[in-house]
Amino acid sequence: MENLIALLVGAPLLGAAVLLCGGRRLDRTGHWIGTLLAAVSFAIGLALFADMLGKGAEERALYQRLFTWIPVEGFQADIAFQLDQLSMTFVLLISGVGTLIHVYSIGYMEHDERRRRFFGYLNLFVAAMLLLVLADNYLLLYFGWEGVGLASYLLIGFWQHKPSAATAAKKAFLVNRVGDIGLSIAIMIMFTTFGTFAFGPVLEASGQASQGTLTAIGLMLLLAACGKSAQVPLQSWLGDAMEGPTPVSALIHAATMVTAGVYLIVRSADIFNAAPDAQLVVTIVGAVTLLFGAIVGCAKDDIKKALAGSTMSQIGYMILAAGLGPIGYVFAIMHLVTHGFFKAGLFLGAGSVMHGMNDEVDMRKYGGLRTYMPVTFVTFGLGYLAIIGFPGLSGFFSKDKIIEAAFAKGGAEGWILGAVTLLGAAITAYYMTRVMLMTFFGEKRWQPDADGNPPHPHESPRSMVIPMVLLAVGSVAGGAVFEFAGFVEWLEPVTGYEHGHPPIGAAAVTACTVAVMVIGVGLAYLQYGRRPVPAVAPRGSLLTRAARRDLLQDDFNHAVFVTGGTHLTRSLVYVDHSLVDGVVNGTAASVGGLSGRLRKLQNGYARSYAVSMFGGTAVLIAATLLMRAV
Amino acid sequence: MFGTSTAFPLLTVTAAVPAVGAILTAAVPAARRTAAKWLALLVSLATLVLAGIVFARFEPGGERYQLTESYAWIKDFGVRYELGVDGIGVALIALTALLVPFVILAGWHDADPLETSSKRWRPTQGFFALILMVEAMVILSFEATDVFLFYILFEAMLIPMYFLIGGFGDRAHAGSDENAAAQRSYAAVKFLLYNLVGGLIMLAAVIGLYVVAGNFSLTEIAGARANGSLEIATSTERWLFLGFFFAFAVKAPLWPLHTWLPNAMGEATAPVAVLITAVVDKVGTFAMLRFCLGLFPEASKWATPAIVVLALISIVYGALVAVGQRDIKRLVAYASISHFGFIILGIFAMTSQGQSGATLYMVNHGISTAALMLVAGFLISRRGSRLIADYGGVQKVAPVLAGTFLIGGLATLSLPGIAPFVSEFLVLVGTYARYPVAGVIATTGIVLAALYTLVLYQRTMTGPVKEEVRKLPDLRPRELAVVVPLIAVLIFLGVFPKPLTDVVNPAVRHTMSDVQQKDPQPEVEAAK
Amino acid sequence: MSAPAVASSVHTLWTTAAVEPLEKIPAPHIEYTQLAPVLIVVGAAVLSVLVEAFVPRRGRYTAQVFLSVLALAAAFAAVVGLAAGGYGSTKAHIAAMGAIAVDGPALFLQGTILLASIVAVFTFAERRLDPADHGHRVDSFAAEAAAVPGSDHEKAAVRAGFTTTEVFPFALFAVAGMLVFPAANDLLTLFIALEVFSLPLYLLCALARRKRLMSQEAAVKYFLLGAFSSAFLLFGIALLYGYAGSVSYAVIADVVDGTVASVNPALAGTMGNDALLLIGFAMVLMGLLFKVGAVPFHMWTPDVYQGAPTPVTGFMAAATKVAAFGALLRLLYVVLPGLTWDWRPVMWGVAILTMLGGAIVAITQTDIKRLLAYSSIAHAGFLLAGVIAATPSGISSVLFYLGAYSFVTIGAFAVVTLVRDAGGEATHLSKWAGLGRRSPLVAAVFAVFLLAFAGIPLTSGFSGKFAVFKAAAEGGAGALVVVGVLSSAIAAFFYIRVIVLMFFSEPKADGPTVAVPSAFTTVAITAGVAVTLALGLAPQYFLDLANQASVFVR
Amino acid sequence: MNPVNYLYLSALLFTIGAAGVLIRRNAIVVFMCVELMLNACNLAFVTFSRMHGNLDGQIVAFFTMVVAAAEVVVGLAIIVSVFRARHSASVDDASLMKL
Repeated sequence: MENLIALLVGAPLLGAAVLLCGGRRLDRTGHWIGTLLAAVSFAIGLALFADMLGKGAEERALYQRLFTWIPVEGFQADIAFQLDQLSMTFVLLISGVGTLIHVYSIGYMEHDERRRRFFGYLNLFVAAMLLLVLADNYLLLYFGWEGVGLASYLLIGFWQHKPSAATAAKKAFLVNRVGDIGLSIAIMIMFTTFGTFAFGPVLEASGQASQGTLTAIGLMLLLAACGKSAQVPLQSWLGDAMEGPTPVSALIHAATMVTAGVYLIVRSADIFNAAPDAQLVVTIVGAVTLLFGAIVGCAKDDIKKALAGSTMSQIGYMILAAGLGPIGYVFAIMHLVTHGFFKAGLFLGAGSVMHGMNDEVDMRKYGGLRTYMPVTFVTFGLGYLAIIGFPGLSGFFSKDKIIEAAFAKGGAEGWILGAVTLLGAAITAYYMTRVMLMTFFGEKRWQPDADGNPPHPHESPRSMVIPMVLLAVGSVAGGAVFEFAGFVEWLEPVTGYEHGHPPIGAAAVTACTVAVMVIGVGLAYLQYGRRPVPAVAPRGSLLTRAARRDLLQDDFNHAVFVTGGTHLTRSLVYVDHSLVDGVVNGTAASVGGLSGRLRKLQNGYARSYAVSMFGGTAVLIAATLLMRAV
Repeated sequence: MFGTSTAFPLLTVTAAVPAVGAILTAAVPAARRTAAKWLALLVSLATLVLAGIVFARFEPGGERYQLTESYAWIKDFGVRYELGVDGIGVALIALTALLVPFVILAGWHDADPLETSSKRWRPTQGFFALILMVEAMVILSFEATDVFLFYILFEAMLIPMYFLIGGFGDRAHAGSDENAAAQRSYAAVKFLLYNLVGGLIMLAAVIGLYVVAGNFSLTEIAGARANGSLEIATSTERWLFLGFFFAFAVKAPLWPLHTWLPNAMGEATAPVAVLITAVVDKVGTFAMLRFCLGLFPEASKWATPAIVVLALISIVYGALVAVGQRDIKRLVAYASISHFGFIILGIFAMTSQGQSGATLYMVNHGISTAALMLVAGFLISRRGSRLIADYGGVQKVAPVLAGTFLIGGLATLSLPGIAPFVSEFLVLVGTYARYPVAGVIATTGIVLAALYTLVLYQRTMTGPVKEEVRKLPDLRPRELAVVVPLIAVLIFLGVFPKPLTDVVNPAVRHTMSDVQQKDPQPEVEAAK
Repeated sequence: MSAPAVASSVHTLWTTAAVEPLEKIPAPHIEYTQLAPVLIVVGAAVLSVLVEAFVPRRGRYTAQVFLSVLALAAAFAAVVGLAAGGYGSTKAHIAAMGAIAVDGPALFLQGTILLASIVAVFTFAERRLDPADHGHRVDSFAAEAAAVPGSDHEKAAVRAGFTTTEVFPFALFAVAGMLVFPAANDLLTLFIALEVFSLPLYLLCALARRKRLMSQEAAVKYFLLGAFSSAFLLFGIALLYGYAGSVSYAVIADVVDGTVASVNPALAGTMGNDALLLIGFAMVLMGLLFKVGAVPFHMWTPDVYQGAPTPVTGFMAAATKVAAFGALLRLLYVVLPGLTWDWRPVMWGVAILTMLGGAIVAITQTDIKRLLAYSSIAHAGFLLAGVIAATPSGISSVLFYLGAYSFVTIGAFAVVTLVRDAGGEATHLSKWAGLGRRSPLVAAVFAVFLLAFAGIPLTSGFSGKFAVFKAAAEGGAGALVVVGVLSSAIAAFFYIRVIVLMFFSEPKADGPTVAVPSAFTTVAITAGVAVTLALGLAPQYFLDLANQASVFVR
Repeated sequence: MNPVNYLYLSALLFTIGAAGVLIRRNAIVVFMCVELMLNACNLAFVTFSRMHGNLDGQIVAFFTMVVAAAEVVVGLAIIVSVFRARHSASVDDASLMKL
C-alpha cells in the first residue's frame, strides 16, 4: 500500500512535466490531462485513506523510502515519505480541493491562450504541496516548501504582461525567501544538535536538547511559517498575491499553501511543547495577525483583497491555536480544513462574480447581484455563514474550539488570547457581512468597464458552478462531520491532545462567540444594509485609511528595505568601481607616472649619461668601502 | 605513494586529445571555416568520452590518487611529470569535458570573420583552437600532482584565455567599435595582469617551497610532512601558504581581488565568459582545496578566520553589487563572485559537509552559470545589447527562451530540486556546524540571490513587450541543443547527486585527514 | 709604507741585475689546440680583411659570408671538441701562461657566443628586406660609411651598388674579443679582450643604411661612454695591480685570501691595503656592469640599441651580454671569492635598481627597439640576481639564462627587421597596430618571443627565470626573488601591451608591410623560436650542460 | 722621492680627465680627456710596477698605449664622420635619441 505514496506526488508531477514540455500540440487537451492527474492523485489519496481507516490508531502511519538524496559524510538526506493521519488530512484537502479548482479553472481560464501552461503550473503546485506534507524529513519538506513557493510565484505572475502581477510575484517569492532563511537555519541547528533532520529521530530526541536550542529552532520554524502563511511581520505579500487568477487565490492563497506554516508548527509539536517561550511567541504572532488581517479585511473594497485579509486573520487563528500546544493542535488543523473549504468556496464565488462583471473587483461597483447569479449567491452565502461561525456550520465548530482553547490556556495569557479571539470573531462577522451586503444586496452600482461596455452579470458555466457547490457542501457539513466523526481521536496519535478547560465553561464561551458574531453582523448591517453604499469610498477614519493601505506595512517595507536597499547597492557599486578597482588602477597609474618621470633622465645627452656613470661609480666605491667599514 | 598505476596513460591522453585537436583546428585553412568548427566539436566530444572513461575507471574506494602517471621531467628543478586524480579532480574534469562541447556549440557563430577583415586572418580557427587549448590545460591542471607542473599550467592557461577575451569580444556592445575594442583589450589586459601578478607571487612561493622541500611532488611533500620527516618553520609555512592562496584567490576570485571578473565576463562573448567562470576559475578553488590545504594544513587553519570573513564579504557584497548592475553579463559575473564566496567558505569551514558541498558547488555552479549565461548570450546576440533596460516582455515573444532563462535563474538562486541547492545547503550546514555566525550570515545570501535573479527576470522577460524586442525569434534548434542538456543535467544532479558524491566523499575524507580536522559531533545523539 | 724601504729594495734589484747576467726570458708556451676557437676566429678575421683588400667587390659579399659562417662554425666545432675532450671538467686548466682559462664556463659561454654570432651573421647577411636599389640587392648597412648622409657621394656609392662588407671582419674581430673576454684569466687580457670586441662594435653601430644620423649618434655615444668606462676599468686594474703586485687572477685571489705564498716584505705595504683592493674592485666592476647594461651604467643602452642597425643591435644584445656576464662571473667567483661579503650587498643594490629600473621605464616606451633595450636591462637585473647567489647553481643558472636569452633576443630583433615601411624599419609601436591581422605568423612568432621575455611558462624565458630565482633563493637572496617577481609583473605589462597592439587593435591603413625574408633571417628566427620552445618544454639537457660547466678553474 | 706621489698625480690626472669628459662639449676634447684618463692609468701602472719591483705594470702600460692608439683610430673615424654630417662636433648636438 505504501508504495502508492510516491504516486500521490508522481501523478501531478508527471502532469506538470507533460504540460510544460509538451508544447503547443497539447493546447487542446492540456487542461483535461491536468485535471485528470490531479483527480488520480485524489483517488489514490482516498484509497490510502480507506486503507488507513482499516487499521488501528497506532499502526496507521505508512512509510516509503525511495532513495538517498544527498549522501555525504555524516549527512544523510533521503527522498522518503511518511503518511500519517496528519499528512493524510492534508493529502485529501490538497488533492480534493485541488481537483475541484482544476475543474473550476477549465471554465475560468477558457479564454486564456496560455491555459495549458496554467494547468501545468497548477499540477506543479499540487505535486510540490503534496511533497511538502508527505516528506519524512525537514530537508525534503524544505524541497516541497520551495516548490510551492515557485508554483505560487509562477501563478501569481501568470499574467506577466501586467507589471503589477510580475511585481507581486517577485514580492511573494522574496518575502517567502526571508521565511526560508528561518527554515534552513532551523535545519542547520537540528543537524548540529541531533546529527539528523528526519522527523522521527529529531522529534524523539527533542526532549534531550537544551532549552535554548529548542527555542531557537522553534523561533526559526516560526519565521518560516510566518513567511509561508503570511503572518505578521512577513504578511505583506498576500494582498498583492491577489494579482493572480482567482482559482490560484482560492487554491494556493486560501486553502492550501498558506496553511503550510500551520502544518510545519503542528508537525514540530514535540519541539514546541518543549520550548514554551517559542510557543508564547507563536501565540502572540497568531493573535496579532488575526486582528491585523481582520482590520485590513474591513477596509478593503477589492473583494479579493478583503478575502485575503480574512484569510490572513483565519490563519492567525490556526497559528494561535498551534501555539497553544496539545490543547490546540487538533483544532488548528480542524479549522485549517474547514477554512480550506469555505475560503476556497468564497474565492471561487468571488471569481464567479468577477467573471460575470467583466473582471471588476471593486465591491463598490457591485450590488444586488443575488438575483443575477443565484447559485453563486447561495454558495457564497453558505461560505459566509461558515466563516462567521454561524452555529452548525463548519466554521462554527472549529473556531469555537479554538476560542475555548485560547481561554483554556489559563492565566492572564488565557484571558488575553481569549479576548483577542473573540474580538477577531466579531470583526470577522463584520467584514464578511460587509462583503456580502456590498456584493449581493443593495442597489446596482455597476459601471461600464474600460472598453465602455456595461456588465451583463450572468451565472457561470457548469464547470465553475459544480466545484462551488461541492465546496459549499463541504463548508456546511465539514465541521459537524469532524465534530461527530471524531477528528480529535483521528489526529490525536500524531499531534497529541489534551482537553482544555476554559475558566468559564465551554458553553459560556460558545455563547459569547455567537453573541459577538451577532454584534458584528448587526454593526455591518447598520452601516451597509440600511443606507446606500457610496460608489466611491468615503475618506474614512485614520484607521480606515491605514487599513486600506494594509496598515502601512508596504510603506514601511518600502521605506526601510526597498529605498534603503537601493541606496546600499548603489553605494556598493560605486565602492566597487571607485575604491576596490580604483586602488588597483591607481597603483598601475602611479607606476606609469613614475616611469614617465624616470624616463626624463634619459635626456639624450651623452655627458649626462657619463655623469650617471661617474656618480654610480662613486656610490659603488663608497658602498664597498662602507661595507668594509661596518 | 602511488596508487593503481595504469599501463595506458589515460590522463595524459585525456588532456592531449584537446591539445592536439587545438593544433589541428588552428591548421584548418581559412576558407574551410565550418570544417574547423565541426572538428573542434568532435574533438571536444571525444574528450568528453575520455573524461567519462576516467570517471568510470575511478574507484571511490581505492587509493587517494588513481590512474597515476609519473615521468622524470626537469630533474634540476626537482620537477616530475606527475599525474593522478582524486574524486575532486575527477568531478572537475568531468565538468570541464561536459561544458566545452556546449561552449563550442553556443559560440558557433561568435568568431565568424567580418567582411572587412583580411583574407589571411582566421579568427574562427583561432577561436575554437584556443577554446580547446584552454580545455587541455585546465584538464591537465586538475590532473597534476606535481606543484611545478600545476603552476606551469596555471600560468600558461592565461595566454589562450587572454586571446579569447581580448580577441573575440562581444559583438553586442554599447557604444562605438573603437570604444568596444578599447574596453575589450582593457578587460583582457586586466584579466591577464591580475592573474599574472597572482601567479608571479605564487612563483615566489613555489621557489620557496622548493628551497624548503627539495621537490615538488604533492604526495611526497604531504607524506613527508605527515610523517614528520619534513619540518617547515611556522612562519615559513605561513608565507608560502599566503603566496599560494593569493594566486588562487585572484583566480577564484575572492573579494577584494575580484574586479577583473566583471570586466572579463562583460566584454567576452557569452561562451568565453562561461569558460572563464565555469571552468578556468574552478582551477583556483580546486587548487585551494588540493594545494593550500594539502601542503600547508597548519597555515590553512591559521588563516581560516580571515578567509571565512573574506568569503562572507564576497557572498553578500557580490550579491548586493549584482543587484545594482545594469548589464546582464556583469550581473551574472557578480553573482558568480557571490557563489565563489560560498565555495571558498565551504572549503575553509573544514567540515566534511562543507568540503563536499564546496566540491559539488564547483560542478553545479559551473553548469548552472553555463545555462544562465549561454541563454543570456543568445538573448543578447538577438537584441544586440547587454543593458537590462533594453529588454522587457521577452517571455511574450520568446517563451522558450524566457523559460530556460528562468530555470537558469532558479538554478542560480539554488532552488531545491536543481543541483546548486544541494551544494549550497551542504556548504551552509558545514559552515554552521563550525562557525554558526558565519553560517547564519551566509544564509542571507539566499535572499539576495533571489533578489538579483528575479529582478533580472522581471525586468527583461516580463511586463509589456518593448518595441525592439517584438521581433526577437525564439531559441533555434542549435541553441536548444545547448540549453536543454544542461538543464537536464542540473535537474538530475539536483534530485540524484549520488554519482557525484560517491567520488567526492573519499577525497574529502582525505583532505579532512590532511588538515587533521574532525567534524563537530552533534550535541544529542538522536535515537536513530 | 716607508719610502726608504722601497728604495733599498729596488736598489737591490738593480744592483743584482748589474752583477749577474740576466737569465734568458723563457719562450712563452702556448697551447694552440686549446685556444683553437679564438685562434680560428681571429685568423678568419684577418683573412676577411685580406678579402676586403683583394677580392673584387662583386665577390666580396659571398666570400665574406661564407668565410665568417665557416669560421664561426669551425670555432664552435672546436669548442665542442674541447668540451668533449674533458677540458670543460677534468682537464680544465689555465692556458697561454696564465692568460686564458680553458674551463667549463669559458667553453659553455664561448659555445653560446659562437652560436649566437652565427645566427647574428645570418641577419647581417640578409639582403631581401629592402627593395633592390638600382638593381643592387642591399642589406641593412650603409653603402659607404664614409660618405656624408644624403650627399651626392653617398648617392653615387648607392648607384654603384657598394655595400659595407667590412661588417663581417668587424663582427669576427668582435667575436674573437668576446671569446676571450669570459676566458680571460688576468686583468690585462680582460682589458685587451674588452677593447678588441668593443672597438668593432662602435664601428658597427655607425653603419646603418637608413637613419644614418641616428646611427652615427649611437656610435658616438657608445664610443665615448665605452671609452670612459674602459678608462675606469683600467684604473681599477691599476689599483688591483698595485694591491696585489700582479694582474693574474690567481695571484690576486691568493692575496685577497691572504694565502699568498711569499710576500716580499718590501711590498707588504701596498699588498693587503684594502682601500686599493676595494676601490680597484669597484672600478673594475663598474667597467663590467657598463657592458652588462646595469643601472646606473645603462643609459647608453636604449640610445645605442635604437640607433644601431637592427642586426647589430641583436648581435650586441645577445653576444655582448653573454661575454660580459661571463667575465663578471669569473671576476667575482675566481678573483674575489674572499670578498663575497663586500661585493654581495653592493650587487644587491645594483640588481634591485636594474630589475625595477628597466621594467618601470620600459612601460612608457614607444619605440620597439628602445622597448627591447629596456627589457634587456631588466633581464640583466634578473641575471645579476643569479650571479649574487654565489653558489654553483648560481653559475649554472646564469649560464643557462644567457643561452636562453641570447636566442630570444636575436630572434626578436630579427623580427623587428621584417616590419618595414617607406622609411625602412617601422620601429614606432603605433605602426605595429593590427600586425596580427595582417600577417598572423610573424605576429605570433614575435608574441612567442615577447612571452619568453615576460617569462611565461613553457618558454625558455620561464625556465631561465626560474633557474636564477631558484639559485638566488637557495643562496639566501629571497628578498631579491620577491623584487624580481614584482618587476617581472611590471615588465609583463609592456610585453602584453605590444601583444594587445598586434592582435587586438585594427590595422591602420598606412601600416607597415612585412617583408618576406630570405633563408638567412628565416633560419635566424626559426632557430630563435625553436630554442625558445625547446628550453621551455624540456630544459633538462641544457641544464645538465650548464651544471657540468659550472666550475671555474683557478 | 716617494713613488706614492706619482700615484697621487695619476689620480689627479684621472680625475681631471673624468671632469673633462663630464663638462666639455666638443667631442674631440671629450675624447682627449678619455685619453688623459688612460694615460693616468699608465702612470699608475708604471708607478706600481716600480713599487712592486716587477715588470707586469710596465707591460700593461705598453698594451694600454696600443689600445689607446686603436681607440684614436676608431674614435676619430666616428667623430669625423659625425662632424661631416652635422658640421658640429658638439656632443650635445647629438641628442636625436632620448627618453
